[in-house]
Amino acid sequence: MNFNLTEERQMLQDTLRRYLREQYGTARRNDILASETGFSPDIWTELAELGVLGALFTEDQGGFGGAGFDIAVVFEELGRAGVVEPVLDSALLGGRLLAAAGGKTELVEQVIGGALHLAVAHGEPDSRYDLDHVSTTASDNKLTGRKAVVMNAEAADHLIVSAKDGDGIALYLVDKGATGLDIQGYPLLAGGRAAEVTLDNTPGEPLGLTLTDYEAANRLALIAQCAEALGAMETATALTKDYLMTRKQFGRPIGTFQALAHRMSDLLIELEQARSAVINAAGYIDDPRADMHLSAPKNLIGRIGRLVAEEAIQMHGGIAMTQEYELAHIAKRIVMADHRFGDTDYHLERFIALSAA
Amino acid sequence: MNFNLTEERQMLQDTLRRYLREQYGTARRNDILASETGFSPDIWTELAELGVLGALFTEDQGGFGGAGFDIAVVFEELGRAGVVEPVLDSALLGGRLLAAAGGKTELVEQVIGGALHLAVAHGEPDSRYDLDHVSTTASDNKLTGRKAVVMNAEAADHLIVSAKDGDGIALYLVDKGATGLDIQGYPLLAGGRAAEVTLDNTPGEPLGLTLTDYEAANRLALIAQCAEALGAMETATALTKDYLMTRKQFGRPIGTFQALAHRMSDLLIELEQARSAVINAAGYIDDPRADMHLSAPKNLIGRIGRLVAEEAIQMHGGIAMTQEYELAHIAKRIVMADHRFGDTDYHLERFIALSAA
Amino acid sequence: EAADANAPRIVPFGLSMLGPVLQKFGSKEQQDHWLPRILDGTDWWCQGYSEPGAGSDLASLKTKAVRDGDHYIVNGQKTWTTLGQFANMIFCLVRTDPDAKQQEGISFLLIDMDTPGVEVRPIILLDGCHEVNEVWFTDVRVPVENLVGEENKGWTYAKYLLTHERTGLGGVGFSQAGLKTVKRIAKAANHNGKPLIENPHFAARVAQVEIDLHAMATTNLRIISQAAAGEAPGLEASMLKVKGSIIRQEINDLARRAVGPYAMPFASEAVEGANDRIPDPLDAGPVAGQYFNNRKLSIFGGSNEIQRGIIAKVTMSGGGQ
Amino acid sequence: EAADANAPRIVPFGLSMLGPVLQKFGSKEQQDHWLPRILDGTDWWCQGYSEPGAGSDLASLKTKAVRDGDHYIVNGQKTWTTLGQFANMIFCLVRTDPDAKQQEGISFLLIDMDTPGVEVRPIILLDGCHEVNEVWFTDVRVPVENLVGEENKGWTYAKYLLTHERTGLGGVGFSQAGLKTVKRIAKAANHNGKPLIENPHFAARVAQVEIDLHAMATTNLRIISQAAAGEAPGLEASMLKVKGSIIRQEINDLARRAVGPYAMPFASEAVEGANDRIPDPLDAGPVAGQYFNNRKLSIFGGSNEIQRGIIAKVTMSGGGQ
Repeated sequence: MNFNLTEERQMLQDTLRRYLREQYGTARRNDILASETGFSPDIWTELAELGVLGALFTEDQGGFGGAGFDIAVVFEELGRAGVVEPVLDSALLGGRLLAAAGGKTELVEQVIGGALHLAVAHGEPDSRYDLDHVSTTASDNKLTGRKAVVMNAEAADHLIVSAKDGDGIALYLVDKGATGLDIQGYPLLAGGRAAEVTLDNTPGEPLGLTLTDYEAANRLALIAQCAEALGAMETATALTKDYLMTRKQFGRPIGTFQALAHRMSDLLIELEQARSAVINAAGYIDDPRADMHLSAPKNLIGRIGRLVAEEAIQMHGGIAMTQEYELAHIAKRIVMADHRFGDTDYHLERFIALSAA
Repeated sequence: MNFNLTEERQMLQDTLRRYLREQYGTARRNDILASETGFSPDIWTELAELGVLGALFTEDQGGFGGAGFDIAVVFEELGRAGVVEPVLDSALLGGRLLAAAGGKTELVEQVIGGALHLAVAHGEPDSRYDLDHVSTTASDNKLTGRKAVVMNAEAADHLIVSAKDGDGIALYLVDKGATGLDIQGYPLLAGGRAAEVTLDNTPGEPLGLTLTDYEAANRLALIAQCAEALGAMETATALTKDYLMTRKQFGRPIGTFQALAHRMSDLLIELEQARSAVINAAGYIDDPRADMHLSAPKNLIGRIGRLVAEEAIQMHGGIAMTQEYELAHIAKRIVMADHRFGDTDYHLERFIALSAA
Repeated sequence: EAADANAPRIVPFGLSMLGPVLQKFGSKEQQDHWLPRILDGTDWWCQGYSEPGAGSDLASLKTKAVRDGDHYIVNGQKTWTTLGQFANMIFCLVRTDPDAKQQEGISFLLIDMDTPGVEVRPIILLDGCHEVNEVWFTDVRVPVENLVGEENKGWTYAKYLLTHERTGLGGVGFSQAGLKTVKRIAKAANHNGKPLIENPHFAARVAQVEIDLHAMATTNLRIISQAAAGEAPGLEASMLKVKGSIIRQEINDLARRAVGPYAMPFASEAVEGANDRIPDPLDAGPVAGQYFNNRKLSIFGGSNEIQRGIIAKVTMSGGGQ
Repeated sequence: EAADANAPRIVPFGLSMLGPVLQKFGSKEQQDHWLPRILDGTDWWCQGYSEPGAGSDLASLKTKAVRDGDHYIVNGQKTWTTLGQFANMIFCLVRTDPDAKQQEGISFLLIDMDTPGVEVRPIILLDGCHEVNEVWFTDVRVPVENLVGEENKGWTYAKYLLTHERTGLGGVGFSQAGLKTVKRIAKAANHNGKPLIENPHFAARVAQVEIDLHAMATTNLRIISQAAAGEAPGLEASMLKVKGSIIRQEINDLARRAVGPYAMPFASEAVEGANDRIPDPLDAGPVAGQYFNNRKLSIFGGSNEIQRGIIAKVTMSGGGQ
């Protein structure tokens, strides 16, 4: 496993970090949070222009990256800045599924170029984190059912919808304007928007993809989600460190009080654990036991994420309780990351099952 | 539930505490630990004379206590002093089983008087903490099988042995000199002695007791074990508090370093939790859901016990690693308490099952 | 889960906080005037303790009151004033002797919020709720008869009030209600085709906090019976505050986990009626919002670090720093 | 579980601790003389750092060495000297300038334990093992050529050595071996009629520490590759020491739990051969003894509190006290 980034990835990281530092400050981000759409089309276009979206795809797919470490680098930076634009769902999850389908070269190009938005509608009201729990049905390529908490559904030009086709699960491409498609949108606690999507005899184009293909894309999403949480944890610990060094109480910087100093040290120790976990996630993606090696980091980052978010808020005190303070948003990103693609317990169980196998 | 001890119990507590403070110091106790028998017959006699053993029995049984709170008071003090004499196994568990059998008034009197020792042989090499897992067999009152980690077996005048009698489990009284009885003794890490007991067609006297009766006695043992651990935790925290206030590092008492001060506070908070847990254990003993209300304290004290033992050692540093220091023995009593009558996880599971019921 | 949503009716400021102080330190006139109004709800009280930059260090407060004839002129700013937007009265700690060192020279004042110069500005908490406020005082004239006890002795009354607040903050009732909700959700939620409550890992989390709560409820009763016996809850109150906040926060965490993906939608008011706005088939309410909102339990009213310092100080000489 | 029993052959003092110091700070003569003897096992080295009452505060050490012609006369006492009863050589920190302030005036001496005036007294640890010792020095004459580097610069060498010790103390290998043992025991142990390893609560404990270990093993590789690239492991070494000890201790705790009642028997020597003396059908060895013995991992070699202080100091100015 290589611990030093390749020159290309180092450049990508530097560029993206500099861009977000300059263009994605707290004030700008809070405006975006308050906006109707829940994300900024300008930022989206600029991310595409910077090649951030292209880095998520292999050269065959029209990109210039697409490996586990490319994904990790991108999402660590997005997480560091608390970016709410739907890069994970629209570009990575949606885009890589389209790319896997084949024959969609043009659409994938538009995704990479930032011109096309996608949403992936797989989870359902009672499926929680189970990937194989699909009640939506398809017959003659007409879809009927309800999909839950579909990220970016309102902005999507196309939805990728999973449905039971006979006994198997298949994926379909549904146009935003399709008949019988209803999208009830709402904002999310940690930023961005999602929707409850209902399909009533809605026409969909079969993509020739099955649950196995979805699981493959889901692995990439797990790397991305872990890396994003890592980036957010880096910001949370950095904010806390700065606060402990500047904030005074009883006439001393509170970071000079040993209890807080030692708790800060524990956060830094766990942060290194999380960093290693993301390296493992990215490094094992092509391993035959990839699922086990992805459940481990997701579980670990779920545990560490809660610790970091709660300790960062606690050590800040009141100010971290206010919505407009940077940490408030970052902490929400960290904790809510545990509610995507399987939470701490879900992946603990999966790890136990897979490591026993 | 009453939180203030009755006058009698207060007297019992004061007497016992004073006696142990004067007669059961570290040096004396370490001599006892190093002795062949593993406990002091003199101390045993004196405990009987003080009425400590009688307090474990009801008036009908020839004692003057026997309620949950009597047991809690006695064992909290025994735990505080790290007493290794087999009061729990010989007097409480053994004695109360004999008393339950009926028609053994004389033997029970001898137990209360300190003249008679008992051992209870129920657990087996592969039963771990399961109460209903008995492979030892009885036919025509002849017992055959192996019993594991039998406390006080070598010193016992009689053993109370459980065996499968047809499909039920029954308890038998076995004389120390009985034929086919083999006792392989060994010392225990936290003091006292136990033995592997094998029975080969060994004659036993049926006590007319079943598993239900054993479970009833086991409830009393759970109260006692929780209270003993509480007493030991009180000593561990007191030793640590004194150490933090006297020991200097970098020119200051280490208790003035905030990290240790806050960790000490957390121990004191958990100690209050443990105290309440013991009150619950003693108070719910006659409740229809007693088993659930006993699993809760055993689980809680298992968790708190580990925390207190490890933190007390850690905050002391090197000195707590040496065998002759008081805390070393106390910490072992605390941790090893989790290996009796079901450990933290065993009782967590039982609590889940019983609270769902 | 109204019981855990800090619904206005259960805000303890008037009844359980100011009440005891007036009974112990207030003048006969003050008791006769204010206590009935607290009980019948004529007055809604809020609390003016914390100040910007003072954090949990109440003694460093800057809001000053200068005597001017039969009035005090109050200038300064309070913050984290819970539900101040609904209150008509505020009890404040103000500095009446600027030269006295930290904890001396502080007085305890009752201020009518309709007095000219009092301004309430909302603070939106991280879960999007308007629950706390800044309260600004600009040349606010307060009649001297609104001084509780002696001038410059306010710190004594404040400490007394804080111990009572802390006992309240054990929040056993909130935790029991919260735990009930968690179980209801976990019975309804699917996990691998079974109810989540049957999942051993989730069940273990629930059981452990339930066991902790069993014990703390007993600790709570012990402290109450002590208080009934006349002992002022001091150390135990701090312990209860710390453990109580940890348990409530753990329960909020369990509720959040139980809901799964439906914890993500944003409910703009955690206080009430949010369920309608959330497309959650489990009807769990804004559990994630409450999880974040209740981080305050270990921060406000004297942070858990302050409480641990108090416990250490009382049990070990000088163990606080 | 020899890998976790601190068996003599794996004691790192000579190879991984003294070796690097001699390579970096030793004279040509010292390197030529001592390094080969370390490698072929001619010398068994032990460590003379800690002193009674000094705890983790190495800088306050009192053992003094006074120059007398071509010798130092050493007087004082060392403690927690691991396996000193088997060693023939000890490397010591001694105070050569009593007037210098704390961390200055310390020198790094190599002392032959057969020299008259060196006395080793056993310390029995809480698990009953004779593993550490006190080493007393009374007018011990040490040739000046046994001084490593410059006089009064010993602290620099000591710190360098400690970082290397800490990296070693991550103990990934021990943990991996220990985890294997835990799984073996838990497969054999009965729990409610099933193998303990299938119990979800126990399996969860095992899985979590295994996941922690997966991550730490990678952290370990990262630090090694940094060290290979020439960066001296500083902060990361302290982090690895803390996390590594926590993980190893957790694994010891799991082994203890797995064995159930058979954890209670006392094995008089945790170091080897105890299994014969324990009537344990699971053949687990003295797991409870090891659990207690390995509490030392977070205490000796610079306690975890000291490490946290270092981490805080390096990352925040003055965050150590």
